[in-house]
Amino acid sequence: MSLLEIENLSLTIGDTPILKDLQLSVAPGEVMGLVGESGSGKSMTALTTMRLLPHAARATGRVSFDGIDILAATEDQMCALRGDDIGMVFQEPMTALNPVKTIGEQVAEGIRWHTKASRAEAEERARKMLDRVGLPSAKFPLSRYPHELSGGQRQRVVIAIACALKPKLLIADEPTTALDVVIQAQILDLLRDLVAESRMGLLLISHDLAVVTEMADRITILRRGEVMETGETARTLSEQLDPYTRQLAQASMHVPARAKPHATGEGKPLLEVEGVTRDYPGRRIALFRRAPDIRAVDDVSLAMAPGQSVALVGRSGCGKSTLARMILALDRPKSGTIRFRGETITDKGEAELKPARRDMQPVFQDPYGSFDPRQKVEKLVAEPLHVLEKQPTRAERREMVAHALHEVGLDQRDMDKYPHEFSGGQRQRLSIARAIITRPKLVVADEPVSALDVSIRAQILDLFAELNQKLGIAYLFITHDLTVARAITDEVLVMHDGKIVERGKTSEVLDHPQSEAAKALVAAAPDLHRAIARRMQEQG
Amino acid sequence: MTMHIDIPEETLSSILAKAFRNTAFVAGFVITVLILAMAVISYVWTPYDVTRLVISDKTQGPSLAHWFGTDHFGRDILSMIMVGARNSIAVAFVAVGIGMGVGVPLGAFAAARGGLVDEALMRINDLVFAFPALLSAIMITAIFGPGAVNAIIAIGIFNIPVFARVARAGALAIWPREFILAARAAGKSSTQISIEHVLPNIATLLLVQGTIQFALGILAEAGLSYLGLGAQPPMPSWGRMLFDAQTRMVAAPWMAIFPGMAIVITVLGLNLLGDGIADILDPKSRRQR
Amino acid sequence: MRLWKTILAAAVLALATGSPTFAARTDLVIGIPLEPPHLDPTAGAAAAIDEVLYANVFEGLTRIGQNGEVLPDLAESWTISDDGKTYTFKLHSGVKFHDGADFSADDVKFSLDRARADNSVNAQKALFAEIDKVEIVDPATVKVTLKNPQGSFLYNMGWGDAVIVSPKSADTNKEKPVGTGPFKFQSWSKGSSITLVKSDHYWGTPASLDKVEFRIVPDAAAYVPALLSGDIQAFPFFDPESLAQVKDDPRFKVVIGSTEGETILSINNKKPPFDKLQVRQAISYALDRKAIIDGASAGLGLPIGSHMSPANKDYVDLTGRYPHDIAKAKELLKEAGLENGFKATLKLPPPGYARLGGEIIASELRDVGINLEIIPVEWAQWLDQVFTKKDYDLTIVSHTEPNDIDIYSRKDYYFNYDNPTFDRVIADLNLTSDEAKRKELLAQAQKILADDAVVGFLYELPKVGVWDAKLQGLWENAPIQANDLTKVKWGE
Amino acid sequence: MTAYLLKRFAIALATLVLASMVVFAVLEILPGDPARLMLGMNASADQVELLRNQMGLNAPLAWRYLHWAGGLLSLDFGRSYTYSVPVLDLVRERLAVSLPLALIALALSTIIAIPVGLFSASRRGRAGDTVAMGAAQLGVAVPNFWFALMLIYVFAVWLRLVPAGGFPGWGAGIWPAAKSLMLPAVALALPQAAILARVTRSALIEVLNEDYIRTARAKGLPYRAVLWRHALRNAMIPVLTILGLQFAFLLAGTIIIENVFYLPGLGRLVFQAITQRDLIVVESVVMLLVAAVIAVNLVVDLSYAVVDPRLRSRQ
Repeated sequence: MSLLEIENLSLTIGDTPILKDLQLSVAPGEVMGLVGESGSGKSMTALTTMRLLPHAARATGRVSFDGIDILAATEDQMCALRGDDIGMVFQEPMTALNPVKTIGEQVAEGIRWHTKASRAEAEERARKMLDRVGLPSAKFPLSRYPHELSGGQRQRVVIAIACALKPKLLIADEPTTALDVVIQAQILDLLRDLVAESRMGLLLISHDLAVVTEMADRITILRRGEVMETGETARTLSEQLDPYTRQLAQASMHVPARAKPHATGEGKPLLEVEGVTRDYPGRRIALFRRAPDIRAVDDVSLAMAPGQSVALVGRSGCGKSTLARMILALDRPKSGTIRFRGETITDKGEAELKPARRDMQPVFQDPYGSFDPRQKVEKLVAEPLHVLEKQPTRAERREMVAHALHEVGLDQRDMDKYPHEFSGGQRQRLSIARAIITRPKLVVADEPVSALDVSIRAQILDLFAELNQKLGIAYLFITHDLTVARAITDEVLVMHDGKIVERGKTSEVLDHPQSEAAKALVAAAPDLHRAIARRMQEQG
Repeated sequence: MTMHIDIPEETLSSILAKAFRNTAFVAGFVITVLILAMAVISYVWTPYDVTRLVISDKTQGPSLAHWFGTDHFGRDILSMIMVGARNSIAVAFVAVGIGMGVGVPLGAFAAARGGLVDEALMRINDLVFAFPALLSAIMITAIFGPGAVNAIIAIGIFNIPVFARVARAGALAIWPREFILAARAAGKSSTQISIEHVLPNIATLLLVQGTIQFALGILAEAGLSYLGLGAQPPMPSWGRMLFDAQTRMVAAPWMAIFPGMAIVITVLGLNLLGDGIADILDPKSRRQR
Repeated sequence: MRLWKTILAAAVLALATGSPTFAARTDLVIGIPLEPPHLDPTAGAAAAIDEVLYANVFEGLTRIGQNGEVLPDLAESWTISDDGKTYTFKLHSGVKFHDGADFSADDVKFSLDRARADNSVNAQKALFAEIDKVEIVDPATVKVTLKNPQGSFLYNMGWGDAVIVSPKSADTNKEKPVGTGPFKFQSWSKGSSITLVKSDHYWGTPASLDKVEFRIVPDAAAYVPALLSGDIQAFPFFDPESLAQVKDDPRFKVVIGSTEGETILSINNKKPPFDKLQVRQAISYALDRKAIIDGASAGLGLPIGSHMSPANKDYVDLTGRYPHDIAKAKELLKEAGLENGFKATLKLPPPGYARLGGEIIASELRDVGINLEIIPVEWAQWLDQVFTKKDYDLTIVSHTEPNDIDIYSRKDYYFNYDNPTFDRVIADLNLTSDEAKRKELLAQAQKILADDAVVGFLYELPKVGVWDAKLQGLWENAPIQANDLTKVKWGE
Repeated sequence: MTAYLLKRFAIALATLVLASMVVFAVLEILPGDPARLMLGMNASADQVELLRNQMGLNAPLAWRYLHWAGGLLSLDFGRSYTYSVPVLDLVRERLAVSLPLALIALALSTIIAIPVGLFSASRRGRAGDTVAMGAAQLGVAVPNFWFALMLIYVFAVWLRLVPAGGFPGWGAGIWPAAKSLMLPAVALALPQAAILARVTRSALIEVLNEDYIRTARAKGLPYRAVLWRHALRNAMIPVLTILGLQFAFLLAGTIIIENVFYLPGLGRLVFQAITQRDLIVVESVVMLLVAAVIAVNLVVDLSYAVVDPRLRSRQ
């Protein structure tokens, strides 16, 4: 009899349907992967199991855990289960811990609550648990506060809380999505060890097919609240019986068709960056003493030719975004110069920067945050025209916007709509339309697709490739996702702790990295091909 | 104090639909419109002329002739409440205008500029907040003489730091957003960005704070005119009516009850309106109290 | 549930017993509107000083009784020389100051010389102007010689500003008043109350009250609740407008008396258009005294036609001179070339008669085309702007000093009124002490003021006294600003 | 931590000095001459001049400011023109009324508001919440002097439970003095409690939506334990801010209530001093109140650090 059995579970919140006849089961010691795009209802499945649903939620069907009917259980029964027999780990480590309580208190609290242990005893067990999750007492005493820890370290504390009482079932809802690639690998290893050590059942929820393939024995594909397919991980993903599974798998491995890179023959380099450094003041630790400055970008030099497509990869916090902002003249370096199309831009005032700005535009990560919700698309996409010498008339402006919308595959009539009337993918297209309206020579894209679902991501990458061909726009892609770099760029620069540690042809660097940092990055980055191959050997 | 602003994603029509289902908004809207109508009508018509003193029918109880009864000079209390409404609303409205007109640009500018300018503005804000509002209003009206205009200035001054603080907090939550970076990349200056992008996004917050300060303005004006420092006779004011009613509470309770109710209902209406707007337009924003 | 009931009952009982008990009482709490700036009657004009201390703590050679009559006080008896210039006072013996110092003729000489000295800060210095010299005949006899005979000298010696102080305590009287009266000063908590207690060795008939507290209650609104809740047992100067709340309550006695207060609409006689007689007369015609009395003083107080209180024996009724006649007023304005009226300001000091009267008068004058802008002012601003700088058009004030018709003859007085014939009448008045002659001169003075319509004469400020029904001995009238408690006691 | 402390202290001091200059300047242009007021109607011009010199009113401006400011530091506020008594004694007497009144009102307001805020936050949207918030909405709308009037006529005049006003002084015993402060404290506490309840509720609702609340529930804690152990402390900061503002208001903003109950408090002292143009009293008391407000803000700032460790280490 498996540990967790969910049969034809249907869930509605208010009057919107979330789940329809969901089937799912997790056996002791088994890792069940639950995969689906945003809005597929995967998190709601977990919350139903934990009975942590909002007031307006109505669930029907059967959810039984270890023989107990969850849907019919009383709140007190659920309180006894939660934290003791069922542990849960959440997506956002930065806000998952109570900022005003020490990590020791928050781990010990669950123990004392369930086992009525004394304070000293609970703290002793909390100490052991923190060591177990890789937070040694030397550096991480019980008295530390959450804000003194990094994202990865906080996720370890959350895991310690969830597993403190050796639960039978552990539910992990997107545990590593918000983390850096290298840290993600470490957290996944920790989860795998904990599950194996006490034969826990693990329900791993993620939108990243590669991560689930590496971890899960069996897999369930979810789309709009309905189960598309379920079965052995390797077999399901290699046979791809269900069309949605096939579409999902192929989108994850999609590489846009790119003709020969658009050679312009113009000898002059488009962008030259020489010896650029940027410091941030350290935190003040005493009245007049301040922690030493943090060097975000350390003596970086690089060059880009017109029409070239370059990727800037590295772990989060390695300084790639800071460098991008300085190139876009939105931030000033402490030292070093940046020349764009022969003009140095690091010493110019805002007015003198206008010509340079005309030829370089940004594309941002968060489709919801990169547009002012109070204005219509026409005004938003036309915003960069502000930089032109001769301001176009209203009619000319509308014509240029229409043209840009058409180039990114959107309809002219969308000009009079508000941003919130578009999906995430469409908004990213609007973002690109805004970037290309002034026919710039360089587009700096900071994590352009990392917030998108797999299937939409592929379309956007195609769009970038197409525009590079047609308009000869050079790209500087900032990303932590090697598959994106591999898919869309010719050159790659690997950054680590503010320095560029390796550069070269994308395929060469990513297939056999030389520098330590590049090696760690490539090893840690989840790759669906590799994961399926390895899973095939194990499951024969 | 950082402000969590999750910008709403609705079209105008959906907002209006939601508005008329929100009880607080509807109640507040109806009350405020009624009071405004009463004040406007009073310019054209009131049951009796508030300037005529008819000592003969002094302190009469509510009757068919005088719905709310008469005061110690025989004037009709309903008419005086109508004209008094004009005075209270005018004082509170202009005071909020001053507060917003001066406070919001200051706050937005401080948030945009940051650094020393921000620090300086905050210190001035602390200074003005340090002065007890009512006491300073009394000093101002004592120096420049009582009267509606001085009451407006006295109340207005203390609205400025409130709006400066709200505008600054709101703007600080908007500046790090990515669409601001995009605007900077389009070469727009910080003032252009403040006007085009920042202000529209904190408009709801300011509107809500505006209704609250409007309500507090009504109370402050009543307080000042209770002490005899607000609008001077023959212009009636609610606070003054309460003061006159005090010595005649036992013999003529209606003289205190009706003006008191007028103040309560107006302030209640404005606060409900503020709550309603906040719930509809900016559900998650934490309103400054 | 039962437990709750007992707790609640106990709480209510505890609160109730806390309220004042009604055994035969010897203590009294009196409410007064204004707090005295200090406690030395010889160094300040504020009426509040006399209201607390006159006759209670300090005594003069003579004392003014309830109906304005001059009574012997520290001076047992006196003889006046034939030419009316020399007064010989026989003093009581065995009188002591509250600090134990003996009272003798030296104290009388000291007090009179101190009041009339050049650097004296006495507010009524004019009272002592006629004194030539003060001689000590023997410890119990003092001879005072005047420059010219002065009919009102004995009356003047009865003013609060003329009380006898001891040289030892004169300088500290502002804080710790030391007098010879039946009560002595106990404590003063600023802004709240002043407490007097019975003096143990008083030369006259001792007071029947042991302890008296003067509670300062500036806001008329608080009078009624204080009375009703028994906090305060007496308000000698109650607010007429609040009378309706207490007059039918058996627990209280309402006593309407008269005062020397002439409530007037003062006019700045030099400032156009008020310099024209017709304009001033038009104003007097426009005033409806009855409506003002009903509206501002709850119908209490007698209308007056000139600057004399009806309670005064020399009063001449001139109220008929300007009956309420709007047509006549408009006609007069037309004569003065102002048929479509004019604008002016009306500055109002804090008291109720001014603030309420002001609104009524503004409405009445508006009927004849005179539009008044009401400007409320505090006493400090009134004294500065109106009284000293004469920067005003119209104002309302009640002159409560007794026998003060001579103020219209004073040089830079705030009326800006200058009438030689009137001045001559006043000068003669000061020189004669023959009663009949004085009465005839006073009538003449009153007629001139009425004919010149120097100010708008409104009504005599009534003394509205409200106190506990069981309380006896409080004054009915207020011929001077005082609360004489020497005869006050709790009857049954 | 010390950096945070010293920075706040330096700012407080700067604000205080700036405030003292503003107060002195404002009062210099106040019309009306105190000397004339003291001597009354009939005193002659030279007598008034004599008194002005005695009181030092004719000294040069800068000298008087420095003299006054210097005095403030050594608690010698100078002598009141009207009462001719050291201002310090006057203020101490009045503080014996205003301070306890403010504290009782604040305590009353807090005792009522926090539980109500907690109750309606935990029952968000349900009947209890709408009723509580409806009452709070009404509480905010009632002018406190009107409410005071009603209280007097019910409790003092009709039921005769408590005195209708006046202050017998602490000398007359704790109970009678406290009783006389009861009604004024309730009249002051009502609007403040209404505001505080609304703030507590919205702060709590904000916190209850945070992720760490979900973590705590996932730990197995029942709803009540989550509310008390995790939610309340995090909601403290906005509540503390409002408490700080309220105490500052209660100290100085009670003029009207002091008038209605004729309490000899600080507010009325200043109000009468303004009407009697007693500059020294007005200047000193306003400075005292400003200093009190700044001190209260400093205490509130420090309490933030106690409640929220993130502030302790932050620059």
